[in-house]
Amino acid sequence: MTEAYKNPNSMPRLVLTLFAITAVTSLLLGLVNYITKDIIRKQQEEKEAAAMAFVLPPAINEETGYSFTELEYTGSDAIVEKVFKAEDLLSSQYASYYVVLVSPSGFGGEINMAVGIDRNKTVIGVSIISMSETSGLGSNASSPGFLNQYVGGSGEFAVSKDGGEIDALTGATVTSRAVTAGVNSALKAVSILDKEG
Amino acid sequence: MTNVIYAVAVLGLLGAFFGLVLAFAARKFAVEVDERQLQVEETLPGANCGGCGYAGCAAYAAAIVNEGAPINLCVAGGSQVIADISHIMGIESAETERFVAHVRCSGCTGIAREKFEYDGIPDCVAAMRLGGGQGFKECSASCLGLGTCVRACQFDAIHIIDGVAVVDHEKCVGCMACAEVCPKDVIEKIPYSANITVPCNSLDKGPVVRKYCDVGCIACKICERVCEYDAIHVTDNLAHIDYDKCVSCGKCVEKCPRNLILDIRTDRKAGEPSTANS
Amino acid sequence: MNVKKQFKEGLITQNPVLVQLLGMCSTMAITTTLFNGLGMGLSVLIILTCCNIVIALLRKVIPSKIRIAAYVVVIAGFVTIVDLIIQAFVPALSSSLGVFIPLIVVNCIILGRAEAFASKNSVGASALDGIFQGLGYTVVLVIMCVIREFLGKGTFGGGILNGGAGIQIFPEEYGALLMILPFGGFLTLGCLIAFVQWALRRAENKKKEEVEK
Amino acid sequence: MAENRKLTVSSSPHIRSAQDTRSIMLDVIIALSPALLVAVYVFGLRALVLTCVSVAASVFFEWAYRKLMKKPSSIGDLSAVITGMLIAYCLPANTPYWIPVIAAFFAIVIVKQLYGGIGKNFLNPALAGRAFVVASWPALLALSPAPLGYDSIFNFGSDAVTAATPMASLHAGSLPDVGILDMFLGKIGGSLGEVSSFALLVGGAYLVIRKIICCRIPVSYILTVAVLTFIFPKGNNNLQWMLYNLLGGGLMLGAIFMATDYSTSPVTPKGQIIFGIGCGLLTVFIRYFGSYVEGVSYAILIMNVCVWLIDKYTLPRRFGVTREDKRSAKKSKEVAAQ
Amino acid sequence: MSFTGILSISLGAILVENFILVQFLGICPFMGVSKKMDTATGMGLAVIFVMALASMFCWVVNEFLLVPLGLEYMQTLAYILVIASLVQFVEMFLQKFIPSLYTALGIYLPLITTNCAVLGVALLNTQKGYNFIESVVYGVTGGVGFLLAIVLFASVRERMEFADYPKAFEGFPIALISAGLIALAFMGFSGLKIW
Amino acid sequence: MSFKFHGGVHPPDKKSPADKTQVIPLNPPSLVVIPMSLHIGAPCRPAVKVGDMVKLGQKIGDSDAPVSAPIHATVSGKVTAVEPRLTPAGTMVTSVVIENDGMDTPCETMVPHSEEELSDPDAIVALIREAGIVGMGGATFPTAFKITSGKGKVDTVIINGAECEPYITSDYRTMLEHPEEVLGGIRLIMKACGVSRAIFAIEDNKADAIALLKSKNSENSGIDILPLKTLYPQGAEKQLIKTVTGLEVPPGGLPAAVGCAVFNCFTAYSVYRAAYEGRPAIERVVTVAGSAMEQPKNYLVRVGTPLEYVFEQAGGFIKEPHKVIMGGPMMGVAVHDLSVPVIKGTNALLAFCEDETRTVENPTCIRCGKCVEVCPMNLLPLYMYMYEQKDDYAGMERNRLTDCIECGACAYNCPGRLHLTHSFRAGKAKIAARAAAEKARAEATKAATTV
Ligand SMILES: Cc1cc2nc3c(=O)[nH]c(=O)nc-3n(C[C@H](O)[C@H](O)[C@H](O)COP(=O)(O)O)c2cc1C
Ligand SMILES: Cc1cc2nc3c(=O)[nH]c(=O)nc-3n(C[C@H](O)[C@H](O)[C@H](O)COP(=O)(O)O)c2cc1C
Ligand SMILES: Cc1cc2nc3c(=O)[nH]c(=O)nc-3n(C[C@H](O)[C@H](O)[C@H](O)COP(=O)(O)O)c2cc1C
Ligand SMILES: Cc1cc2nc3c(=O)[nH]c(=O)nc-3n(C[C@H](O)[C@H](O)[C@H](O)CO)c2cc1C
Ligand code: SF4
Ligand code: SF4
Ligand code: SF4
Ligand code: SF4
Ligand code: FES
Repeated sequence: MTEAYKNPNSMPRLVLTLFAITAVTSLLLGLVNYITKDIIRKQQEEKEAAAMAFVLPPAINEETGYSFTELEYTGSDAIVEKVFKAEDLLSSQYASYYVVLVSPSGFGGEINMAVGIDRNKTVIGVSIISMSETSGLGSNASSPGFLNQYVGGSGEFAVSKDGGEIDALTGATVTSRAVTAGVNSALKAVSILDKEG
Repeated sequence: MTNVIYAVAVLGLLGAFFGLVLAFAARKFAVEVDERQLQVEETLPGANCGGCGYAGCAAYAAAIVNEGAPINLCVAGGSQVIADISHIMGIESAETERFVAHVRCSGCTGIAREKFEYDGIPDCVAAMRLGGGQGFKECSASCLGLGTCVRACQFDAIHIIDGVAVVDHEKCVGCMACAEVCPKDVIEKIPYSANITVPCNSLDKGPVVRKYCDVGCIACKICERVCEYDAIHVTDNLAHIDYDKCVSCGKCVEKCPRNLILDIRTDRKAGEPSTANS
Repeated sequence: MNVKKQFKEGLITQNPVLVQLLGMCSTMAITTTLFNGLGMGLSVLIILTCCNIVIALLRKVIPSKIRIAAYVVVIAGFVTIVDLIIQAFVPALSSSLGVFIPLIVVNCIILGRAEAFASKNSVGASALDGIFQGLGYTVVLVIMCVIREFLGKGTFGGGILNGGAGIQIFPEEYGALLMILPFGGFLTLGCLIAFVQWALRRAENKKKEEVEK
Repeated sequence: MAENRKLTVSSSPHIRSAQDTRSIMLDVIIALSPALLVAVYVFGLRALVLTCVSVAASVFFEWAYRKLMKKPSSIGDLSAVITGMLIAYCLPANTPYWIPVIAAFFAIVIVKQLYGGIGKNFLNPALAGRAFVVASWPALLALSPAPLGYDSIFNFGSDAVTAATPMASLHAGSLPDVGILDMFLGKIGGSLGEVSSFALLVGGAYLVIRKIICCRIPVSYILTVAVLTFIFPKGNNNLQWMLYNLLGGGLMLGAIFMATDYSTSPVTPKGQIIFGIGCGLLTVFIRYFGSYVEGVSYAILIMNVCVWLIDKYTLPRRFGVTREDKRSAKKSKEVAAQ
Repeated sequence: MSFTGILSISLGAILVENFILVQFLGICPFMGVSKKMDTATGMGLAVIFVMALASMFCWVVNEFLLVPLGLEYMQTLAYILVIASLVQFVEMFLQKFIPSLYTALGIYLPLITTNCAVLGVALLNTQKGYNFIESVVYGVTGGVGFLLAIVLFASVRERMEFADYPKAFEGFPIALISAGLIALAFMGFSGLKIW
Repeated sequence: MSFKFHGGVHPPDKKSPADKTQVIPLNPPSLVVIPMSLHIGAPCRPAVKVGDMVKLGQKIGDSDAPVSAPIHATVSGKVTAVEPRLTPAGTMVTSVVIENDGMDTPCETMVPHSEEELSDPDAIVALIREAGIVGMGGATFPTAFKITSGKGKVDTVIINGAECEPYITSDYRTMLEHPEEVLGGIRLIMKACGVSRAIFAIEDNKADAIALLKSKNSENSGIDILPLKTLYPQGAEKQLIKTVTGLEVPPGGLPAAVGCAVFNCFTAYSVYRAAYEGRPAIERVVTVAGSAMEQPKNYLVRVGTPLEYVFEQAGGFIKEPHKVIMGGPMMGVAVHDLSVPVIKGTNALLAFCEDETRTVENPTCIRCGKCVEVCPMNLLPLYMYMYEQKDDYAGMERNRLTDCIECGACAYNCPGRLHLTHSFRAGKAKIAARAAAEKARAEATKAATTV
C-alpha cells in the first residue's frame, strides 16, 4: 500500500487524494453551512414577511405584527405562487386577511408582487417585490399612483385600453397588463379558497 | 450535525468515485504523448484562455511540439514562458551570430529618376505588372518604395523613408520575410554587427547608372583601392563588402565619389533616412 | 520574493482582466453598481488568496492526473463558503450578484492562477499573488462599475452610498440605460483595454526614446 | 519624344464610369427627401429641424474623428449625411434634440469610423444609433406625436398630442382605426420618416431607376412580410391585415433605404435574396412574438451580423461550370474514392 | 413535456437569453476561440455536447443525492466536481477510442471545464426547477445558442481582418466592441414570447 | 437568336466621328523597328543581319516552335541594327531596325495563291502560318496553330466583329470598306478548320456594317451574320461564345472544348489578303483617338512604325497627353515611351488628357456590389481584391481570382475607384510566383531525398 501510494499516478493514490480533498472540503462546508443556515433562513423569512406586511393595514400590535400561515393553493393558475392567511392575533378585534404572492410575466421577465385582499375580496394593497422591467417605463409600475388604482376594487380589473378602468402607465401597457393580470389571479385564488372553506 | 456527516460522506465518496474513474481512465485510455508536449503544457499558464488562437493550452502545446507553431503566442504567459518553452524545445538561439535585413538601395525620391508616373495600387508586385515589369524607376534594380516588404514584416522593422525601404536594425529579427515578398530582390542579409554597407543593387555600367541615379555605384573601384583590408570588391559593376574582413575603418565611406557607401553608425540612425546622400 | 514586482504585475502589466483577459464573464455581467463591483472583487480576492495558499501547500501532494479535479474542488469549497457567508450577512449583495457568486468557481482567473502560479511557487509568494491579482481584478471591476453606473444611471456609489441609492449626479432619466445592459459591458471593457494598450505602448515608446538618448 | 514628358502608366481600364461614391450618396439623399417633405407636412417644421440637427451632428462627428485620427477627411462622400437623415427618420418627431446627437455619435464614431469608415462597418450605423438611444432612453422615445392638422406646420413644440401609432395597435393584435389611404400617404403617427409609404416608394423607384440599388433586397423583404402576414393574420381579414402590416411602421423605410445599405448587406445576388427573406422573417417574428412593437430595425441589425456568412456561402456559380458538371464531378470523385 | 414548452425553453435559451450575448456566461472561450470560423464551430459543437452531459449528470446528482440529504448548499461543489471529472473522462475516452472525433472536438474539452456556461447551465437548471427532460433541452439549446453566437462572432471577426481600426483597439478591444454590437442587435429578441 | 452572359457594362462608345472616316494608308516612316516577338508564343530568330537589304514582305524572322509565327519586313530598305529595343509591353526584345528606302520593293514571295491551292485546307493553314498571321483582336495568338489544334473538335467558327471597346473603329471600318474580303477570309478559315458553319457576330451599334455584310453574304455561304446587343466585354472569347451558342467554356479550357474557334474579323481580312494578294501580316488598321488628339482617324499602319510617328501624322497632340494607350481604353496597355513600335495586335492608339481617368486619392470600397453586378465571369471582385491585398492565397483561390479575364468591367463600374483589375493582375503574378517557388522547393527536397 505505501509502496503504491508513493507512485503519484497509482490508482489508490489518485482515489485517496481526491477523496481526502473532497472530504475535507465538504467537512468545512458542512460546518460553515451549519453556522449560516439559520441566519439565511431567518433573513429570507423576514424579507418575505416585510413585503407581505406592506400590503396590509398596519398591524395593531406593532411588536409582533401579523402571523402568516401558508394555505395550500389548489387552483391551476401558474401565476399564483403562494397564498397566506395573515392574522393579527393579539389584537382585541381579530383581523384576518389574505396575502397572495403572484408572479405574472411582464416586459422583461417575471414581476414578483404581493397582493393583499380582505375577507370581502377587496384589494387592500398591492406591492411589487422585484421586477426587471425597463427603468423609466415599466419600472414606474411600482409607483403608488399606479398601484393605488387597484386598492378598494374587486372582481376583475382591466386596462383602459382593453375597456377597463385601470389607466395604463404611459408607454408601458405590457407591464400594466401584467400587473393587472397578477391582481386578478390573486383575487381568483382567494375566491377559490374561500369557496373551499 | 448529521447533515455535516452526510456532506462529508456523500461528497467524499463522490470524490473518491471520480478519482477512481479518472484513475481507471488514465490507465486504460493512456495515449502516448510526446514528453515535451507535457512539459510545454506545464509551462503554459493553463488559463486556457485561447488567446494564442488555439483551443486552450494543451492544444497550443501540441501545436508547438507537433506542428512547429511559433512559441511566442501566449498572451497570458509573457516573456518568461517563451523563454521556458524555447528551453524545452531546444531552440535556444544558441549564441549564433545575429543577422538583419538590409535594403541595397539608396534611390530615394529625387535621387533615382523615374520612367513614368505610376498610378495604381501601392504595392511593389502590382507596380511590377505595368510598364515592362521593372517598375517605374529607370534603374531596373532599385527599390520601388511601395512597401510590400513593410506589410510582410511582423516586427515593424522596415519602413519606407523617402521612397525606399529602410530596415530598423534594432527591431529586425532577421526572418527575411521581407526579402521573400520583395519582387526586386533588393533585400539582403547582413550581420547585425556590420557597420559599412553599399546600398546599391545596380549591375549596370557606370555611365548608365549616372544617367538615372545620383548615388548609384558606378564601379569606379576607388573603394577597392583604398581598402587596406581587402574587404571590398567590385564585381559585376557593383561593390560588395566581405564582412569577414571589414573592420569598419570607414576609408571607403570617405572616399566614395558617389557618397554611396554608408557607415550605419554615423550616417543613418536606425529608422532615419540617409543624410549622407542628400 | 519580489513584492513590488508582483504588485505591479497584478495591477498593471499582468492584470488578470486587462492583460490576461481572464474572468470576463463576471467582469461584464455584474459591474453595474459600485456595490456589486466591490463585493465581487473582494470575494474573488479572498477566494483567490485562499485557493492559492491551499494549492501551494498541496502542490507536491496532488498527482497531475487529477490535478484539475482537485483544484476545482478546493476552489468550489472556498467559493461556497464565501457564498454562504454573503447570503447570511450581506443578503443584498447575494441577490444582486445572483448566480455569479457560485460561478466564481469557473472564473478563469482562479484556476488560471492556481495552475500558473500557485502550483509552482511557495506558499508566501502564492498568497501575495492571490492578493495582488485579486486587487488587480477588483480595481478593474470598480473602474468598470463607476463608468457604467455613472453613464447608465447618473449615480456614483450605487448600493453603498446614500443609503444604497448612490449619489445622483445627473437625473436618472437621462442615464443611458444601455450602458448597464450587456452592450455597455462589452463596450466599456473594450474601451478600457484599448486605453491600457494605448498607455502601455506609449510608456514603452517613451522608455525606448529615453534609452536611445 | 518631347523632353521631360513623363507619361502616366496605370493598369487598364483607363476609363471609369461617372458614378462615384459621392454621386451615389447624393442620389440617395435626393431619394430620401420626399419622405422629409411629408414629415414636415405631417409633423410640422420640427421634423425638419430634428433632421438638420441629426445630419449636422453626423457630419461633425465624422469630420472630428478623421481629424483626430489624422486620417484624410471623408465627409465629402456624403455618406454621413445619409446616416444623419436616417437617424432622424427613425425617431419620433417629438424627440428631444440631444437624442439624435448622441445617436449620431454612436453611429458614426463607434459603429462606423472605429472600423475604418465607409464600407468597413458591419452594422447599419443609423439603425445601431437608433437602437442605442431607444434602449437607453425608452421612456423618451416610446411615444410618437399624432399627425397635425394642415395649419400647424409651424409647430416646434415637443409636447404635441401623442397617439398610438398604427404599429402599436397591430402589435396589440387589432387593426388601427385609420384608413389604408391615410397610411399610404402618411397621415399617421410614427417615426418621422416612416409615415408615408408613398414618399418612400417614390424615393425607392428613383434609386432603382438610377441603378443605385437593385430590387432584390427590398422586394424579397417586402414580399416575405406580405406573404407571412397574409397567411397568418390576427383577425380574419387577411388582406387588410397584410396591408396594414406593410404600410404601418418602418417596413418601407427599412426595406428600401436601410436593408439596402451597401456596407451591411450581401453583395452576391443569391445572398441578397436570402438577406431580404431573413429580414422579412425576423420582422414578422419580432412583430408577432417580440416585445418590440416594431421588428424592422432589429431584424435588419440581426441580419447585418450574418452578412459575411451569407456572402461566404453564396458564391455565384463558376463560369463554365454548370450544376450538372458539379454533380458529375462529385460522382466521379466518389467512384474514384471507391 | 409539451411541444410548446420545449419550444419556449429552446427559443429562450437560443435567442432571448442567449448565454453569451445576454447572460454573459462563457465569455472567455467565446473571445478566445473565435478567430477562425472552423475552430469556432468546433468549440460550439463541443459546448453543446458538454452542456447536455452536464445538465443530465448534475440533474441526477442533485435530484438523487443532494436534495434527499438536504445538501443543496453543496451544489456548486458537487456540480463542478462532476463536470470537471466528466469532461476529463470524455476527453481521455475520445482520445483513445475515437481519435477522429477527438481531434475535431476533444481539443476544446479542457477549455470547457472552466467555462461559465457549463456550470451556469447546471445551476440555472436547478434554479429554474427544470425536470430531467427540460434540463437536457435547456442544456442542448443553451449550447446551440452558444454555437450561434460564436459562429456569427467568428464571421464578424473574419470580416474585421479587413477593417481599419486604431492600433490601440487591436485584438480584444475591437473584438469586445463587436461582440457588444452583436449583443445590441440581439436585443431585438428580448421579451420574445410564443403564446 | 442570342444568349446573354452575366454582367457587362456599357461605357459611352465614343466611336464617332472616327467611324465616319475612311481608313487612310499611312506613309511608312523612315525607320521601322520590328520586334522579333509579335505574338504569343516562342519569339523568332532574326533571319537578317545588319547591313542586309530587305524587301517588303520578306521574311526576316522565324522559329521552329509550333506556337509561333514568322515576321516579315514591313518596308524595303537596309537593316541598320539588330538589337534589343523597347516594346510596347515595356520589355526589351531583340528587334530588327530597317531604314526605309521609300521604294516598298515587294518581295518575290508576295504572290497570290492559286485557287487550287486554296481548296486544300492544309495549304490554307500553311499559308496562314507563312504569312505570319496572328490574332488581330489583340491576343496575337498564332492563327495557324489555333486552327490546327482545334481540328476535329471545332464545329463552329465564330468571327468576332464585336469591337465592344469604346473609341475603336478599326474592325468596323474594315467591315465597311472591305466586306467581300472579310467574308472571303471567313470562308477560307472555315475551309481550313473543316467546318461548314460560321457565325459572324457584330454588335448592333454597327448597324450599317451588319446591313452591308448581309447584302454581300450569299445565302449558302454557311456564314450567319448575327447582330448582338451592344455590351462590353461581348468581344471576349468566352463571353462571345456564350452569347452566340449559349455554351460556357469550362475554367482553364479552350474554346475547342465547346466546339468553337473564335477569330477576329481583321484576322479574317488578313487571311484573305495573304491568300489572294500574297500580302503577309505587315500592316493593320489602327484607330488614333483620344482627348489629346484633334480628330480621331483610322490609319492603315505598317507594323514597326513608332507611335510618335503615327501621332505626328495624325496631327500631333493638341494638349500634352497624360496617358497614351495602345489598344482600347478598357483592355489597352499604357505606354510610357512613344518610340515603341506598332505591333500586329495594335488596333488603337489613344492619347488621353488628365481628366479622363478619374482616379482618386483614397480608393475605398463601399461594398456597393456594382463590380459583382457586371463581372462577366460571375466573380466577386471586391472579395478578390480584399484577399489579394492581404496576400491571402486561400481567399484568392476560394474567390477564383485566376478565372478573371481582366476585362476591367468591375474597375470601370467601381464608384470607390478601386484598382480592381490591377490588383487581380498582381494577384495572378503572386499566385504564379508562389506556385513556382513551391515547385522549386518540392524539387529541391526531392533531389535531396534521392541523393
Ligand atoms: C427598450 C424598450 C423597453 C421597453 N420597456 C417596456 C417595459 O418595461 N414595459 C412595457 O410595458 N413596455 C415597454 N416597452 C414598450 C413596449 O414594447 C410597447 O411599446 C408598449 O407596451 C406598447 O404599449 P403602449 O400602448 O403603452 O405604448 C419598451 C420598449 C422599448 C423599445
Ligand atoms: C475583355 C476582352 C474584350 C475583347 N474584345 C474583343 C473585341 O471587341 N473584338 C475582338 O475581335 N476581340 C476581342 N477580344 C479578343 C478575343 O477574346 C479573342 O482573342 C479574339 O476574338 C480571337 O480572335 P483572334 O485570335 O483572331 O484575335 C477581347 C478579349 C477580351 C479579354
Ligand atoms: C498557351 C496558350 C495555348 C493556346 N492554345 C490554343 C489552342 O490550342 N487552340 C486554340 O484555339 N486557341 C488556343 N489558345 C488561344 C486562346 O484560346 C485564346 O484565343 C487566346 O488566349 C486569346 O483569347 P482572348 O483574347 O479572348 O483572351 C492558346 C492560348 C495560349 C495562351
Ligand atoms: C442605398 C444606400 C443605403 C444606405 N443606407 C444607410 C443606412 O441605412 N444607414 C446608414 O447609416 N447609412 C446608410 N447609407 C450610407 C452609407 O453607405 C453608410 O453610412 C455606410 O454604412 C457607411 O459604411 C446608405 C447608402 C446607400 C447608398
Ligand atoms: S524593398 Fe522590395 S518590397 Fe520593399 S519597397 Fe523596395 S521594392 Fe518594394
Ligand atoms: S521581415 Fe524580418 S528580416 Fe525583414 S525587416 Fe522585418 S524582421 Fe527584419
Ligand atoms: S476584370 Fe476580372 S473580376 Fe473584373 S469584371 Fe472582368 S473578369 Fe470580372
Ligand atoms: S464596385 Fe468597387 S466599391 Fe463597389 S463593391 Fe465593388 S470594389 Fe467595392
Ligand atoms: S469567466 Fe466566464 S468563461 Fe471565463
